This record gives sequence, structure tokens and C-alpha cells, in this order.
Amino acid sequence: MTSLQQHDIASGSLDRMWAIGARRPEGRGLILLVAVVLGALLFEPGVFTAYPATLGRIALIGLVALGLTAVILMGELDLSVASTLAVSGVVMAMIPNLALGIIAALIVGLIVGAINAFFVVVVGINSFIATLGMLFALRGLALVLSDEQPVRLADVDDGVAFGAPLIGPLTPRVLIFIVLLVGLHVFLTRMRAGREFYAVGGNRAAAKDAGIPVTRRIFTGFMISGGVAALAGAINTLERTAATPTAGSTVLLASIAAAIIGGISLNGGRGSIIGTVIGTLALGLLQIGLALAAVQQDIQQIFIGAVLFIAVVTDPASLRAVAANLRSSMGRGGGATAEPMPSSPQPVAHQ
Amino acid sequence: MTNIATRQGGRPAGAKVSTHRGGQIASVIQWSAERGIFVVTGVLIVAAAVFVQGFASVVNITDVFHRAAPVGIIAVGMTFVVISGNYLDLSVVPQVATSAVILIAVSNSYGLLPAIVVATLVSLVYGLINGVAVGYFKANAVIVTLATTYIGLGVLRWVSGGNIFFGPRGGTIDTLGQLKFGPVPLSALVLVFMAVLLGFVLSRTGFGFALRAYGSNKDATRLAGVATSRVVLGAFLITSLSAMIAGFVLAAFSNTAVSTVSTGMDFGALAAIIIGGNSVFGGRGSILRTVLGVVFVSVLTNILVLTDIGYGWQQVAIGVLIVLAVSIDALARRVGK
Amino acid sequence: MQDRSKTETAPIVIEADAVVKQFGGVRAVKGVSVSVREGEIYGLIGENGAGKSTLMRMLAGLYTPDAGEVRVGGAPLQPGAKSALAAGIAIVHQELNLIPEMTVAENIMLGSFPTRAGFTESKKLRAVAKSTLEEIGVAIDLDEPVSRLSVALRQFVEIARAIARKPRVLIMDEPTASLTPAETDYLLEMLQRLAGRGMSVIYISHRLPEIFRICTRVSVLRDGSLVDTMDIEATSPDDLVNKMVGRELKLDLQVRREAKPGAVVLSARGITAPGVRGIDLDVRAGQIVGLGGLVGAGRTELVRAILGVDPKSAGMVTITVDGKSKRINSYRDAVANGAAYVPEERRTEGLALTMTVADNIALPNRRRLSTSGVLKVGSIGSFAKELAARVELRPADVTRAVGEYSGGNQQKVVIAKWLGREPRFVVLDEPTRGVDVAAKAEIHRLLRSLVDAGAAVLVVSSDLPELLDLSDVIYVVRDGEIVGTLTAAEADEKAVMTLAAGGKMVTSA
Amino acid sequence: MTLRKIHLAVASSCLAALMILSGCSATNGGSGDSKHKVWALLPQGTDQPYGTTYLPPLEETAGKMGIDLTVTNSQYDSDTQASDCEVAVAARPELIILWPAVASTVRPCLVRAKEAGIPVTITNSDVLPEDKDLTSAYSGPNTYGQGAASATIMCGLAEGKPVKILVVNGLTGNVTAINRRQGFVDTIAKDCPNVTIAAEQPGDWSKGTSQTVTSEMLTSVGAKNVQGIFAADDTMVAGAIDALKAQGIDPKPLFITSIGNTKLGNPLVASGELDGTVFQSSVWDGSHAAELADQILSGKPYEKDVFMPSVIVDKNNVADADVAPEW
Repeated sequence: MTSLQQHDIASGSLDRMWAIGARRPEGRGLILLVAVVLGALLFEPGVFTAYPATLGRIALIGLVALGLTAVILMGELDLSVASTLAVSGVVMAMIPNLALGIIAALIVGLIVGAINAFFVVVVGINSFIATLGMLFALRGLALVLSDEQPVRLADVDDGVAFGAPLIGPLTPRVLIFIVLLVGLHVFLTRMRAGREFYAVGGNRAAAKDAGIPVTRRIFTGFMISGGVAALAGAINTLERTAATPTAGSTVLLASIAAAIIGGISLNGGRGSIIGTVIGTLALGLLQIGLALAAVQQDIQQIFIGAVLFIAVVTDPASLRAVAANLRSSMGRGGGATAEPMPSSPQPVAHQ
Repeated sequence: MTNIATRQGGRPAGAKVSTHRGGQIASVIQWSAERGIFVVTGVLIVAAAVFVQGFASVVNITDVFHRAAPVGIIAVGMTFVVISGNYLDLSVVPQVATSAVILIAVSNSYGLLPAIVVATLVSLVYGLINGVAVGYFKANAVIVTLATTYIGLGVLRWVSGGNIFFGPRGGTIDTLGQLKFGPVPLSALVLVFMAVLLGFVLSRTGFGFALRAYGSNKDATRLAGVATSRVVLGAFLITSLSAMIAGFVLAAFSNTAVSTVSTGMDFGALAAIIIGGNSVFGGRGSILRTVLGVVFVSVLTNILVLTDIGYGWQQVAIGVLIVLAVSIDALARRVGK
Repeated sequence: MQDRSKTETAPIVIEADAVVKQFGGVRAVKGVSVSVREGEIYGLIGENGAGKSTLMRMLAGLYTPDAGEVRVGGAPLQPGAKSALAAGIAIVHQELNLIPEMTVAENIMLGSFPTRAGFTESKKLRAVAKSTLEEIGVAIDLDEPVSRLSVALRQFVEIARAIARKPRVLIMDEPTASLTPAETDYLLEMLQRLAGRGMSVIYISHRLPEIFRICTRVSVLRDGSLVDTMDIEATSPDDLVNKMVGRELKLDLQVRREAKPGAVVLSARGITAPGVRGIDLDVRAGQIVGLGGLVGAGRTELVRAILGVDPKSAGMVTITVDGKSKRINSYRDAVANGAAYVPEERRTEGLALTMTVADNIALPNRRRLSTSGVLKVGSIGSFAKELAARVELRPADVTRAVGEYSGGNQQKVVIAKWLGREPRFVVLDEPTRGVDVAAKAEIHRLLRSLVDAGAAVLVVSSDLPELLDLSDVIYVVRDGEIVGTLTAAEADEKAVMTLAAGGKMVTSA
Repeated sequence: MTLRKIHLAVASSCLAALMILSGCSATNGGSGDSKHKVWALLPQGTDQPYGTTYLPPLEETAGKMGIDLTVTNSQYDSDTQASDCEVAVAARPELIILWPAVASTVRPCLVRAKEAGIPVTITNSDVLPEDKDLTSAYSGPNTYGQGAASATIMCGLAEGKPVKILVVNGLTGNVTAINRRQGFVDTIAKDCPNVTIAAEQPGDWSKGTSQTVTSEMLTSVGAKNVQGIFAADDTMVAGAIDALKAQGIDPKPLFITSIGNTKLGNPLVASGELDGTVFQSSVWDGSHAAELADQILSGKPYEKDVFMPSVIVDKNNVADADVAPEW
């Protein structure tokens, strides 16, 4: 027998579904994706007939984005992924033995992640800045190590072979991407440590008091993003048969954009791997579609920018904010929407 | 009971000692967070003058000014965005390039004044789009300015065709670009002027006050009756206009303009702002610090070039400095509590 | 009351032994020793800044003492939240400590998810959460994200989280601050039930009646030191208050002043907003209007809609000053026309904590402190000093960061910054929540002086004595509507609560 | 609320769709099925002056030859170009024109194309020797050769006397920059070891940057110790010359060489400040890329390597019509 009861917000299962749907952050990303897919089907079906290439591009952007998701969910940001990718690639190419090289690359990534985490949690620097510093430092390091020149793999043919389709049309890169996204999704939804990422991002103080090892979680997060970036670097180096110290120049912003379009909140606690994947798909398909349609480079860039801009200003919070602004400037307006409406504790019919 | 008594006797004493030592360390950190950049910059310059051959020469001082001016002008403007707690304006990259191209291209065919008018209008458009999206739509500044960067570069290259534009040799722009007063080029004076002007705006005007308050606590500032959306818009407009002037300076200096002229200046300016010790958490921040940060980075880069140290190491140095500067800030914040 | 004989002899579960804690140079707790027996409810009171919360956090292992030690069942407590939890200590914080995007179930089990090989066992998780909610007798949808719950329900989720850990010691820091009397009743009975089963409870509150109702012993802290520890029978409210403030001070129940309402200053018509259903409201010059009702009834939403802080979907607000009526369309309109707002969330909405007192006071007044946009730097300091003196800020140093001040003094700064504008319509939401007795009295005095100066004042308060004491007229709000109007004469606790709960007072199990 | 969200979402999605539509219709116009389908994978386009003047002749000539051309720009990111390559191969064109972003990274792309039976011609900067067999032909300047040619001018000027020079390189990590430097360095080492490099810094293809770093190098080395300057392109050499002037040094006595013969460099040669530059005709480059593609597609005979003549431009031929600058 209960004495205090929750007065349900959404009465009726349909409203309830709507309510839940409205809460999902991936919504807008999905709509964009549908729009892009429709557009592609109408004007550039090649996007789908050429799906191995499309998948390749998606995996290229997406890999790093997956790693970033783990960090952003905790309300942090990792700008250093771009040059982590470059450094780990260079290190790998510098080591004659391929296997050792790959291992070294991954270790570099994990170390970078740990260093980032150290500055963020132990020293207490805003992660945007800490990783900005690492972005500069590692880029420089990559140039120093490589003597400012591309470093070729010892065994080029391995690399060429690596780039070839492995299962059906899927190249190792795509397979790794799929494995990673499934793995991270399971980690963030089903596993305790991953679930607690949301707590760390949603309310860090609360997470600490609840006995969650916040520091360890943040280290894990940054090491995931660092490691994944390094993995991307290794894959790129293998596929290209050489490492370029200036690599990753276009990856960073693209992967952040993908995550954002996927509905992740830079404040943390809100977002998902699925969302990031949706964002990546939308972005990748758009890029490939425009390329196949032979749209002029500059126009392509304008497109991507416009899509990103729309994605960020159509965030429900943004719309609410601007609606309020308009209302106050025009006087009374319609549909104020500072939901959810708080429920008053009242006895209702027994459930 | 007794053991409690002894403890009560003993522990606080021990505690006192520890805090005394802690206090010293704390004050050192506090001090370096407050004054650090001033001293370090001074020391660096003096050391360079003594040990780096040629550093103190008139010519070299001019070079340092040339390094400092464009990124410095961007930085003093962008300080407003940083202090408002909005991280940075990535779109200064297309903005600088656009204003540079407009200055040369338009003035070649229509004269200087029309060029300046067009450039101003364009930069106002940038400021409005960024400012409205961030201020009124409450959208994340990094993403918004990332989007406007994509769009801006696309449009610039589409319209300019990516061409490189030259001004006539000995033309007004060229002359102004090469104009010097002793070792001090005009561009440096522009930087000084901007710094003084914007420093006044930030520290002495109601707008600057509101901006600092906003950086410290958005909601409280709004509930104090401040038009916060407008304040943010203001910050982005100032940044855009500074970026425009930086573009002018760049174009005049080389008497050429091309869409790639400003690559990397977004993070470059931010780096200077941070190294200067401005707090990205809102709260502490000043134009003076930004200027010091710019001077520091410029002098350091100059020294590294003079001593023939490679580009790679230059990047490493800047990266390390950023982390160092913010670490001190963070530690100071910690012991301050 | 519970069975004394049991607790007097019962073993000591947790004790703080001469614990010391410093922040920067300041010593928040100076060698305090307390001990709690099994199954007793132990009261802890003191003004804000007396060190209660710090002491609690040390007992809960969230702070490590700089000196002295905390012992649980005789064994010294290892630092860190985790070891404290393991030792059976659970704490319910004053400020809500939940993860908004997580479900009720996840929040209850936060930090102690049942796992197999790192994977969470969601069935088990929901089961434990469910049984815990049943144990404390609250029914909430386990899968609802906490972000969609009312403040009161969130508080109970907090409590459920603590209970779910089956603690030996339950520490509660101002748990009733955001609860209605009905919910408070319910909570107190629940605590007694739990204590009856041998759980020890450390109960912190400003509300003396609650202390006297459930506690067996009570300790008083002042300025970080332990003043006294007494059996509850051995003391009285006045005695406690004196020990708390360290000086003679009558509980703030002075004779009701003669209300002489003037012209209508605020007129709100058909205000409709989320949680507010077409409310009409007038506030007159020289009048204090109180808004009573349960938490979540829509009072905060109402005042925010009236002021334009949050958007309203319908309704019209006019403020009339010196016969001139102005239609209010936005919050800044309201402020421009002499409105002042002291929000419920002082720290997040009232103050820029990193800035100085002077800056905070100057912010709403920056227009008059500047000529054509340029600040008159010199005048800011003197202006702030004058106002700080008017609100009796202690210490009266306007160059210090507001963050360094206690809750009560911070609230004074919030009020001070508005006084500078000579407001004509003042809205205060829970003006004395989490404020110590002395500051409370001073804030009340300030309000009265404002009204006497002809301002119209609208107060939202869940502290019934305060509401009854201050208000000339009380509007009771329920479910976003005004369900009753009580003049000072007719108003008493029972009347207000009956209206507030709509006759259907919540009954305990 | 939910409804409002849906509306906006729909609105935005429509907008996105609209943009795609407009974008594609803008380009689908040109393509006819009778034409040869060719992809050109370039590392630069309108984002660089050279690419800007390279593209029009390429597209124009392609149009004349009845080639339906699709151009991509990887902005010198080898990963992006590799992905572009995958897309191109998947699009099954009759031929791919490749301008390697990073020569050492294109082998996989070439292999894929070969497997798909798509011939690949290289433009502007050639692939590594060991990858040659995977390509059908090369047309363009030999960026290494240009560096070498510029070095030859330098050696000629030095006449065996010991000469200390400053080197202003292109954007760090950029392939053209690397090749030109390598060509120059190797050649002086081989032909005139009397010419030594006193200092070198990147000028990022920018006049302003070049002016600053040159001035700084002059300071560090000491102006009197510098008898010459090599800059990897005319834009930067212009900056270097301004740096000299700014220090009150007359550039004429110094040995200054460069690459490009652009609208900026040519007048400097005429004025005698720049002693010699190597003509790189972006028009020649672009148009030959298309012509070569056409020759292969229509089975005409073609040369495997069509090198842009590295014409040396100095005071003797600076005014000639056939070395009129293009950008």
C-alpha cells in the first residue's frame, strides 16, 4: 500500500510514446538521415550502388566519432584526436615490424588519452583547453618524428592487402568500425562502467557521492577516445601504406559534427552511440552523394555547413530559447513550452 | 577520554603546520596565476635580448610586431567571446580571409572606401549570424562557428574562385602596409589602438561589465535584468569586426590576398588568449592578458626561428605552454577554494 | 517518541573524534566529537556556516578530516565515499543529487548497480529499486527519467537511494527543505519506523519542531565548534536557538503590523503557463501577499510567468507606478518598471559567485552607475558599501567574492542588489530557505521596511510560520490555480494546509 | 510541444532535401551518356591559387574532348583522397586522373583501380617509381625537376664562389613543398657544393609569412652572411624580396631564384630583383591532363611521360610571349 504517488505526466500510452520519442536525442539526426537518403535515392542512387566506397567513407569519419562519443557523454571534449591519429600513424610506420608497429600505435593512443585525462581530472583543466594544447603538441611531435615527411611502411603489400575487401565487400576498416560501434554501444548501455559514464556527465558531484569512481571513468573515457583515434591512425597508415604527419586535418571537425548531428549534448549525460552512427551516416552519405553528383567543392562545403548549422539551431532547447525571445519582444505569444510540467504529489487511483 | 584530549592537543598543531606550508605553496600558485604571464613574458624578452643574437635589433623587433599584429587583433576581439564562456569563434578564419580578399579585390576595381564598406557589411553579417545563433538560439558556439566556417570558406572560394589578388605596387594599401614609425609598423599601432579601445570597453563600460557577469553566471545575470542575448551578440560582433581589421592588416602587409591567408589563426588566437591567463570559465580575464599572451607567443616563435628550430618544435612549445598556463589557473582556482 | 531504554544502552555505531576540517585558511570544523548510538535519531542543529554539512560529509566519508578521526563500530573509517558506503553509512544531501537523464531505478541504484562480469543485471536492478520504493511506501514509475519528476518526488528518490543500501547510519541534511508538511509528516514517521528497526539516523534541520518531534538527542554547532549535546527532554526551542546564535534572541514572532494597502501595483490577469492555469492576482502598495501551497503546486511557475522569467502562453500583466500603468511583456520590461526578483535558487540564479559583492550589487544598477555606457568605477564601491550596510552584511567587505559568504549573507546580497533600484514590486521565492535564524529575522525586517516604504511584495514560502507571520493576505495555490484567499486574520496553518492539499491530506501508511 | 518539434523537424528535413535537389540539378545538367566518364582526384582546387588556374583549362579541354568530368578535392589529406578514390572506383568511370595528395600513399588506390580495370593517369606530381607500372601515363611538371632547375640557376649565378643562401619552403608536410626542396637541395649538393644553406623555414606559400621568416633568418644568420635566397614559389620570393628591402638591403646583388613565373614573380624578374624562376604553367598542366586522358580513352598513341618543359625564366626571356604568366 503506497501513500505518495507519481501523478503521471503523459496519460494514455500514445502520449507516453510521444513523450518518450520527444525525449530521444537522436530524433533530428534520424530525420536528417531520412532526408539525405531520400535525396540520394532521387538524385544520386550511385551512393547505394557504390556502397562499399560509401561505407569506407562512413567508417573513416565514424571511427574517431565513436571514440569522441564516450568522452562527450561525460561532458568533456577531446580535440587532440586529430593529432593523436597522426602521431600514432607515424610511430607505427617508423617501426619495421608491422605487428609491433600497430601495438605501439595503440599504446601511444592510450598514453595520450591518459595524459589528457590526467590534466582534466587530476589537475582540473577544462578538457577543451587541455586537449587543444595536446592538439598542438602532438601535431608538432608528429612532424618532428617524421622529419616533416611522409613515412612509408616497411612492407607496402601488407598495407595494400589490408585495404582489400575481407568479407563480401567489407574492408577490414568497415568491419573494425562495425565491431567497435557494437562494442561501444553494449558498453555504454549494458555495462555498469559505461552506464556510469552517463552519471559522470549528467551530475558529476552526485556520481562521486554515490561512490562511482569518477576519476577512473574519465580516464577510461579519454583512453577510449585516444585509443580509437590511434586505431584510426593505424588503419589509415596501413591502407595508405604510409603515414603522413599532417594526417587527420579534416577528421576532427567532421567527427565532432557527426556526433552533434547525432544529437549528443556537449554538456554531457545525453546522447548515444546509435545517435553518433546516425550522424555519421547522414554526413557520410551527404558527402558521397554530393561527390558522385559532381557538385562543386565549394558548394559541397556550403551544404555540409548549412546542414550542421540547421542541426544545431533546431535543437529543441534552442527553439524554446528563441521562442521565448520572440515572445518577449512581441508581447504575449503561443505555446510556451518549458516542459516537463511538474507533477504535484497527489493520491491517484491505485495502479 | 584521555586519548581524545591528547589528540585535541596534538592534531590541530600538526594541522596548523601543514596548512602553513600549504598556505605558502597556495600563495605561490595564486601569485603565478595572477602575475605569472607578466613576469614570464618579461623574463623571456630580457633573456632573449641577452642570449639570442640579433633579437634586440630594430629589424627583428619589427618582425616580432609583424608576427604579433594580425593574430593579436583577432585575439583581443575574441577575448570577448572567451570571457562570455563561449570558448571561441572558429569562423574568424573565413572572416579574416574574406576581408583581406575584399580589401584587395574590391579596391582594385572600385577603390578603397567601397572595399572597406563591403568588408564591414560582410563582417557584420558574420557577427549577426554567429551572435544570433549563440545568443538567441542558445546554440553551442563551437558548432555554430564551425558551421559558419564551412559555409564561409565555401562562399569565399566560390565567389573569389580561390584566386590570389595583388594590389598595385606603391598603392595606398601597399604604402600603409609597409608604413613604419621607427621599428614600429602601422599594424602594431592598430593592435595597440584596438587593445586600448576594447580594453576600455571590457573593463569600463556597462556592456563589458554585463559580459563579465554573464561569463560568471548566465542565469543570475539575466535575472538581474541584463539583455544577455544581446550581450553575447555584442561579443560576436566585436570579434567579427576585429577579424575584419586583422584581414586588412594581413592584406596590406603582403599587398596580396588569398583564401588560405588565415589558416590556423582561430586556434592561434585562442592559444594566445589562454596563455595570457584568461579564464575560459568566465570570471577572470582582461585584454591586457590577451596582449601579453600574444606578445609571449610571438616572441617565443621569433626566438625559435632565430635559433633555427624547426616548425614541429614550435608547435610542441605552444601546446605545452597552453597546458601549463591553464594548469596554473586551475591549481590557483583549487587552492582559492 | 521511541523506546528510550533501548537506545540509551545501545552500542555506539558511529563517532566523530575531535575532527578538524579546513578550507583554504578557514577552519570549518574545529575539533568536534559526536557519537551516535544504534537505533537513535540524533539531531544536529546550528546556523548556516556553523559546520553542520562539513561535519556530515566527514561522517559520510566524503571529506577526510585534517585531524581527528571518524570511527564506525569502533574501526576508523577509510576515506572515500565507497568505503563509507561499505561501512553502512548513507547520506541524503540538502541539494538534490540525482542524474537527470537516468531513470528512477538507475538513480536509486546509482553506484551500486548489480553486475555479472561487468554487465548490469537490469532485472535485479529494477527489483531492488522497486522493493526499496515499496519499503518507503512511494510509488514512482521506475523507468521515468528523474528530469521529469517533481522536486518532492526527487527528494524521495534520493531517500530511496540511501535506504536501498540498507545502511546502519542514515544521515539526512535538511531533507524537508523542499517538502510539504504532509510529506514531512510522512518522512518523519518513516524515519521513526526505520530507527525502530535499529537504524541510526543523524538528522539536520533548521526546523526545531521536527527536531523535537523525532530526535532523542540533539547537538548544537556554532562557528565550527560543538556548543552542547543534550537529551531532547533537557532542552527547549528557545534554549536551542540561544545556543545556536550564541546570543539572546527571541524567536521571530513580533506583533503583526497594521497593513494599510494602497493602490494596486501589480495586476495579473489570466496567467497561463506550464503548471499555471489562468490565475488572476493583484498586489497593492504597502501590502505583502503570500503564496501558500504544496511544493509543485505551481507557485514558482506562477511568479516566474508573471515576471516573464519563463514564457507564459496567455495572460496579461501590468505594473502601475505613480498612476502610470505599463503592460509587462518580458522580464526586462518588469525590471525596467520597478520589479525585483529574489529567485528560489540563490546560488545558481541569484548571484555570480566568482564576482565580488560590489559587482553583484552593481549589476542591476549598472545604468545609474554609468554615464552613457561608461562605468563610474569609483562610485560602485561606495554604492555597494552603503547597501551592504543596509542589509547588515557580515562581514561587510564588498571586495570579497560572494561565494565566500554563508547562505544567509548571500541572500542579503541578492536583496541588497535590488534595494539599489528602489523596487516598487518585489517577488521573493522561498526567501529564507536554508538561511539561519538570525539572518532570517533580518531578512524579514528588511521586507517589512520595504513594504512600509510603499513597495508591493509577493512572497512564496513553504515555511508556514514565515508565511503566516509575513503576509497581509495569503493566496493558496493548488494545481496551478488559486483555491483560496485568506486574510491575515483568518489564516492559520490548518486553514492553509487544508486548502493546499485540497482536503485530501496525504495519509501515511 | 511534441507536435511543434515534429513540425520543425519536418521543415528542416525538407530544407536539407531541397538543398540536395538544388545542388544536384546544378550539376546533372552537363552530363550526357554518350560522353566518356572520367574522375579527377585532386588534392587542391579553388582553395589554392594554383588549383584555381589549373581547374578551368582541365574542365574546358575535357569538355572539348567530350569527357564528362567529376572532380574531387581532398585538401592534401591523403585519407580523404583515398576515400575519394574508393568512391571513384565504385563509380566505374572509364578513366581516373590522379594528382597524388601524398605520393607515397596512393599505391592502394592504384591497385584498386587496376583490379577494377580502370586506367589511371597521373597529373602534376608523379607517383613513386615503384608504383609507375600501375599507372598508364604521367603529364605535368616534374616538381622535383623544378627544384632542380631552380638550383641550376642558382649554381650558374654562384659561378663556383662560396655562397650562403636562405631557403623558404612551402607549407610544412605538403608534397609539392617537399619535392621542390628535395630537387633543389640534391642538385646544389651535386652540381655546386659551394652553395650552402645557412637557414631554412616554411613560408606556407604565403607572401606575408615568407617576408617575416626571411627577415628573421636574415637577423639570425646576419644579413652580410647571406648571398642568396631560394623560395619554393614566386609568392614567397616576393615576400623574401620585400624583407630584404625592409632591411634596406638591395636585392639585385643577391642571387635569388624561385619557381612559378606567376603574375607576382614575372615582374620581379623583369625588374632584376629576382634573378630567375622556373615557369610552371597551370594551364599547360590542366589541359594536358585532359588531353592525355582523351588520347588513352580514344586509343590514340600517347607518351608515357609528358613533362611540362621546366622553362627557365630570367632577364633574357622574361618578356617573351610564351612565358607570359598565368596567375
